Amino acid sequence: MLKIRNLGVYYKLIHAVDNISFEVPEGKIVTLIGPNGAGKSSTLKSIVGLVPSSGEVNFLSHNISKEKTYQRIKRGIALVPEGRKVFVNLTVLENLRIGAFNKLSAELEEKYERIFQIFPILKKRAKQYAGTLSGGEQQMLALGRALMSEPSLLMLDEPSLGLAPKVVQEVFEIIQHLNREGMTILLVEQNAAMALKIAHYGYVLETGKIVLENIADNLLQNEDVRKSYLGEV
Amino acid sequence: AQSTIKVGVVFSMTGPIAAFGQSSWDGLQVAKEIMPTALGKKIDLILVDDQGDKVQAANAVNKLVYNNKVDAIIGPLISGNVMSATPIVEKAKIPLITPTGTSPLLTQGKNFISRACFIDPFQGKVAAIYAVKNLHAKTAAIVIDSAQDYSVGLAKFFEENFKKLGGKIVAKTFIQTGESNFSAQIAALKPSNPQIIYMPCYYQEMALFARQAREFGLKQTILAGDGAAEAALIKVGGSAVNGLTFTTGFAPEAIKTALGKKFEQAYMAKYKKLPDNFAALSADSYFMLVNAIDRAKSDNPVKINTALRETKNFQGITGSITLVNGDAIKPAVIEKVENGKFVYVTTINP
Amino acid sequence: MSRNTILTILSILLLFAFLYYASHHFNQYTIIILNNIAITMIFAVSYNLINGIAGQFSLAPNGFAAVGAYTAALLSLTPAQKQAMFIIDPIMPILGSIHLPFLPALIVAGLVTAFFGFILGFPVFRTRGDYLAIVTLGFGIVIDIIANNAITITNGPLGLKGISSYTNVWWSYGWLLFTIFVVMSIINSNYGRAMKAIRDDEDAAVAMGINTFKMKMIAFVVGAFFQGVAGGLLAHLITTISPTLFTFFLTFNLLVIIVMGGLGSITGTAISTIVIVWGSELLRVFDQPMHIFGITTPGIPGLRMIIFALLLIFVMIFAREGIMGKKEFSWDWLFSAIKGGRKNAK
Amino acid sequence: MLTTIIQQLINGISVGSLYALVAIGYTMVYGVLRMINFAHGDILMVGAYLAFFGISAFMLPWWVSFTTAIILTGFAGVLVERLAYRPIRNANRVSLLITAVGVSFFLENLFLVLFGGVPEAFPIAPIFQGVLNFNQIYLPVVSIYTPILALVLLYVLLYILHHTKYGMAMRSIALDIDTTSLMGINVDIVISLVFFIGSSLAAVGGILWSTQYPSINPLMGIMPGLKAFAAAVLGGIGDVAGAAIGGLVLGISEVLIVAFFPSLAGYKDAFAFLLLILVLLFKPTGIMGKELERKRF
Amino acid sequence: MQNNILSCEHITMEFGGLVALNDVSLSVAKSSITGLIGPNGAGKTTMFNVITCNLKPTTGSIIFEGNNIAGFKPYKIVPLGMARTFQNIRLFENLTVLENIMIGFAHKTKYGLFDPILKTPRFLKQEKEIKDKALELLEKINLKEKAHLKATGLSYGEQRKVEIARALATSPKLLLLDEPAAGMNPNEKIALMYFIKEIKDTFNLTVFLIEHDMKFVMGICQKIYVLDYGAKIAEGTPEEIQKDPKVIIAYLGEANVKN
Ligand SMILES: Nc1ncnc2c1ncn2[C@@H]1O[C@H](COP(=O)(O)OP(=O)(O)OP(=O)(O)O)[C@@H](O)[C@H]1O
Ligand SMILES: Nc1ncnc2c1ncn2[C@@H]1O[C@H](COP(=O)(O)OP(=O)(O)OP(=O)(O)O)[C@@H](O)[C@H]1O
Ligand SMILES: CC(C)C[C@H](N)C(=O)O
Ligand SMILES: [Mg+2]
Ligand SMILES: [Mg+2]
Repeated sequence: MLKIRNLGVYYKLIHAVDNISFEVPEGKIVTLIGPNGAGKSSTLKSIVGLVPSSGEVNFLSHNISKEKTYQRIKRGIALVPEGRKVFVNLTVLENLRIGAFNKLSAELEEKYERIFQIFPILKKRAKQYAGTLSGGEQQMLALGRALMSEPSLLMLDEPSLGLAPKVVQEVFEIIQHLNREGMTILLVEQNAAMALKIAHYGYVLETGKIVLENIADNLLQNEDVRKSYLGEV
Repeated sequence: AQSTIKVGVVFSMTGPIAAFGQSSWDGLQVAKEIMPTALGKKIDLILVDDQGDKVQAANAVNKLVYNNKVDAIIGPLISGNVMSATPIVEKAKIPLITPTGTSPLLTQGKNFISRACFIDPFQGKVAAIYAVKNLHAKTAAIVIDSAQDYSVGLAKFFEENFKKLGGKIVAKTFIQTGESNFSAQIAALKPSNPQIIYMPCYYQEMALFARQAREFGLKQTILAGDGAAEAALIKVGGSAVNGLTFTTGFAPEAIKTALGKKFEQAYMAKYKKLPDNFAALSADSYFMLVNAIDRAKSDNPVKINTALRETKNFQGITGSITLVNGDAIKPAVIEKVENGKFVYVTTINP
Repeated sequence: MSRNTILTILSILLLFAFLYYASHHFNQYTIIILNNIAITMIFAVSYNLINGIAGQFSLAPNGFAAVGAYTAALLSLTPAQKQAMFIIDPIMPILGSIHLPFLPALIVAGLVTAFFGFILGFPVFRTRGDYLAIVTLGFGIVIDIIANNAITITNGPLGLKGISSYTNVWWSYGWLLFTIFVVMSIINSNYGRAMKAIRDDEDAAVAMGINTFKMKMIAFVVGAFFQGVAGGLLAHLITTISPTLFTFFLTFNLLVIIVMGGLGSITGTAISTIVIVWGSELLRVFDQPMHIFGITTPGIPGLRMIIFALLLIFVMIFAREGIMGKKEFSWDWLFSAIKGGRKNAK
Repeated sequence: MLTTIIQQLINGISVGSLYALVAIGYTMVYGVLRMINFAHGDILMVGAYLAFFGISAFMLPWWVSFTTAIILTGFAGVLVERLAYRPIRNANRVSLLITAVGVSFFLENLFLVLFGGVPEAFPIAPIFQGVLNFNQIYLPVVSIYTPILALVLLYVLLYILHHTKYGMAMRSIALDIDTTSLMGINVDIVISLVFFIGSSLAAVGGILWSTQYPSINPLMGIMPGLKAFAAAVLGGIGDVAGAAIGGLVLGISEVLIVAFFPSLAGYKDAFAFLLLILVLLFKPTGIMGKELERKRF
Repeated sequence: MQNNILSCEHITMEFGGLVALNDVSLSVAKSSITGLIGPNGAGKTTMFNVITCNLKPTTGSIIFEGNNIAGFKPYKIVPLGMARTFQNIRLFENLTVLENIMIGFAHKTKYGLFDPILKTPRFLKQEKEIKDKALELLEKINLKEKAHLKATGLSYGEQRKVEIARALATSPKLLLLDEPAAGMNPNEKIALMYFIKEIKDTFNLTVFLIEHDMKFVMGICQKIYVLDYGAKIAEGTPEEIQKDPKVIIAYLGEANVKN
């Protein structure tokens, strides 16, 4: 579904992502793990065109590398950005509404209901400003907002960051659930153990390069990965 | 020693009194076409815009004196700007002639300042006499532009003379160059119900004030000074300025000299309209300067200045001009707006 | 004495030698520009202390300049001059009789302005960011209006004329060196570090035990002092002051200078002051008749400003960090650059 | 006495709603881009000139001329954003401010060079002509239209902002441009829309302003721009309703000061800013304003 | 209780209508490492802000070394011996690593504004002292080579260390850390744990920290407080907390509890 060829991201002098290539097959969960500053977020951002990049991004057999962000989103990609980034000055409902900006308003009600089924707490908070939600609630809202556009590819950037253990658990369960319903997922995580547990396939990114890739279960068993990312000494 | 004679020109080409500058520049160019040389040398006019602002006027004069090294300066047009230019030319010993700066203070104690126009004590007196004798006014309100030396001074001279003639000032209110909403001042004037309103200001504020005054039911005659003598007054003021009467230095109807006739023709040919106060006085300044240079037989600024200040019975456009301490003793003209046109009323001699 | 101190002293001597030469051989107009550069630089360097170093987006310099200019001018004018000038209303008696020589007048101007800065600091530093900008902008406007209306003090819109032209290159460059020295000393001390910390993250600075209000106030008041002095110098350079001289345009020019030089860099400020002051002088050719390919175009008032505006927009688009960024010139840097250059040459 | 008070109040409301109209456009741009668009006053001038040319040079009927002027001014605003502001959208605030002032100088001087500094007389449209006189209380006809128009436009704007999806997009852009584009929103179009609306409002303001003070010149935008800015801040910059309130407060207080303390007349503009500073002291975000970006610990 | 360096008594904090902290009392024993956990939005950071006087509590008192400091100006807290880090790293971006640390010493400088201008011995001596001490501190955290780099040029983990070192420079007795391990991978977290333990001993500190990573909290803290909806729902040793059903329901979730 998503094919990346020779992707590179530069920030002035910093070479954040260095000619990487990888794929996300339809219906799978693929995870990208790696230490701080490896270039994970930069990779996701360049896929939706938020940062300038070199190389080729292919989505559903279209080369989308030259398109503007909103055009790529319209093709069915959604990104839940690092740090949630909900619109704190809009209400919960408005945040959801804006997630489906390009969809017909006729279908909105149904869509809200679907999100509320997944995250019942959002229904209770519907009229509240998103800025007044707790961190966990904001994370759910960010997810819900992304789902409103009914993406075929959902990309998540560290969804567990700063969340209480219980919420982390829930979020991962939801990701798995969405995947079972047919959604393709690209997951970036620091929490490598959790990510690899739910993923089908994984890539390890270090200082902008892919150093390792394999079936997720194999990575979980891999000696180096265990040492570097799973905290087992 | 140079091949041309450089004359700096400081006019307000932009800003709140841009119309003064435009008319003056038109007049000056015609004058130069009539007399392009002095002492057989070409005269070069170097125009610098003072934007109607005192500080810019000082900057402009500085530049002309020190950068362009001019031999003489024509302008600025309004008293406040002349005042701020004065120290510079006095120090550099360069003659300056203002076409229309009328404040008496301009030349007091100065050696390098001259003018082509009358001075405000006279203008104020003429206005007061006209108000009492012709308009039969016993009470007057004064509207003063506190940003202008000219306005403050002229208001004072009018007030003195008007009181001497038995009149009473029933209200005084202040505006400032650049303002456009006068409803508050008008409302403040209204209760005193003056017979006339004396407004020694410039055309822009005068026109807007007149409009608003009429809207709020003030129907009195507005009496003004030479700041009104500009076509833009009628353009902006429309019917509200009908009846506005003012003192000024020149009216085409009053032209008597040969030079005046020649100028009028050339001006008509070039611009298809009659010259106004600013065109005429600027041209006169130019002619006086050329005349002085010829008499001085030198382009040395100090010598030009001495000759200029000794001008006697020069037959200019606006009549015979004699300078005393740099001041011109000249008649005043009274004009009036009628049906969107300036109409000549009378000439009053000093 | 270290190498660097010697070099610094040498370059100052060089500057003075240049000024000596200039004051004897350059025409008055060029000298005025030289003075303008120094005065503008005093304004800009001290302005950079609050905007670039302490990171507070103040728009107050025009107000400060006005306070300084009026104070200095009123002190140095003779009582007779003042009596003659105040034609709308007579001058306030105390002000009318007071008369000081130039230097004391400048210092008092600086102190009075610093006091204004101090008082203003209380409301200003209750706000942050854009609101701070707005309050200080408001201050400038209020000062302008007071200058227009407090006629017994300022002579209103008529302004003050005939101020003695005391300012010469010695005064202005003397004050400039003093300003740079003081500002640099502050920057290179604990005060400067604290100010920069506030600029980068005010809350974190508080958490480090920094009294942010005090630090901002110091930057503001020191800046105000020098801006007052610069105002005084300016008044005695152009000899006529009126409220129109101290509009937002003055602040804006300084803002352009410090942004173009690099917010927070004194070196950059110095460079861009020269570029801007000299450059806008050069642009004046556009206001005059031009002779291009034998065709003479009439002088077009306004053309210069159009070009200035366009250049400005281009600079903002293409040189965002300014000439120097946040870096400063130093001898060490110069030497290593030369060495580096040599190495590359081989 | 009562007549005077009523008369002055009417004057105040009439000036105040003019300020309000201009302030609304001002605040809108700020609300979305967090940018003080110093060129807003000059856009107003452009609007007035366009309307003037429509009537005087092209002899169009007033309503054709006004509508064309309003639309064209809207596009002029879009063009300014496109050419000058967009390239530095991500730059620091100070650069944005400088660019805006640069645009302001550009417009002023461009018109100066093109049309000269001499003021033009603005033709007054027939519906705005005349003065009503109730018992010595004078009510110029424009002064009836201005507040009504201001109210209607305010309502329309609030509706757009809070009840349409484009309005929602405008509010979210204000917070975070990148994340807004992640919603599949063409941010550039939405920002253009903001500038279109804001500039058209300025044109409306410019036309009404010139009708009340029928002399137009290239520098005419400075004063209304400054006043509207003060009004916008007074009301809480970024808040549309606040801007309208700020405009009214400013207009009325200004007129009343001159009327009842004639000796303080010269200080009326200072009063606006003193009021503003005072309000900011006690409510650092203006009358209606909310705290903008608050950094959380 | 003499060996409590900090005790908060009946703290209530309201924002408008929202009660972020509701009558919370807790205390931190001298030389201990104490943890504060709880769901997102429970009020943990708010509690820290109250302790460091960034917020003035609606009611309640904060006793630091026997003095009630509630309502103090926040910058006055540092000289008393309290320092903090932030939930998101907040270094001074345009300063070098060294300068960042030097800022920590700022509140201790004793010279006036005229000293740097006149270059008095007092000024020169103190500046040298500050610089030396800052370098010494950098040496301790193995970052001396990077002293002259911009702070933003460091890796995330290094930035965390610099932030902590900056806080240490103020010579605190009590160090407050808000989610120090957030955004780190498991290895970095372990390294950080050792680092905190180490500085606690070398500088004779008391540490009070907020953290969501249970391995981290359980591995390092002697005592833990749990907040939920602004109220304290539990306190005790890591073992007690892990077993507390209220904590499991509100915070840990069944799946995270090892049996
Ligand atoms: N806007 C930016 N400007 C300059 N450098 C940047 C920018 N964003 C990221 N970088 C740098 O690019 C590199 C990769 O950053 P990125 O955010 O992609 O890493 P990451 O793998 O997501 O790390 P983390 O786990 O900390 O989120 C880092 O060195 C970072 O400092
Ligand atoms: N300044 C403030 N104004 C209004 N509400 C606030 C403010 N600060 C915090 N809150 C609210 O108080 C509650 C507690 O917030 P706090 O940041 O203390 O949570 P936390 O326990 O640190 O959560 P997390 O683990 O997500 O960081 C939240 O609902 C938050 O929205
Ligand atoms: C142009 C004129 C109205 C100038 C006026 N006489 C003055 O001295 O200011
Ligand atoms: Mg990341
Ligand atoms: Mg927190």
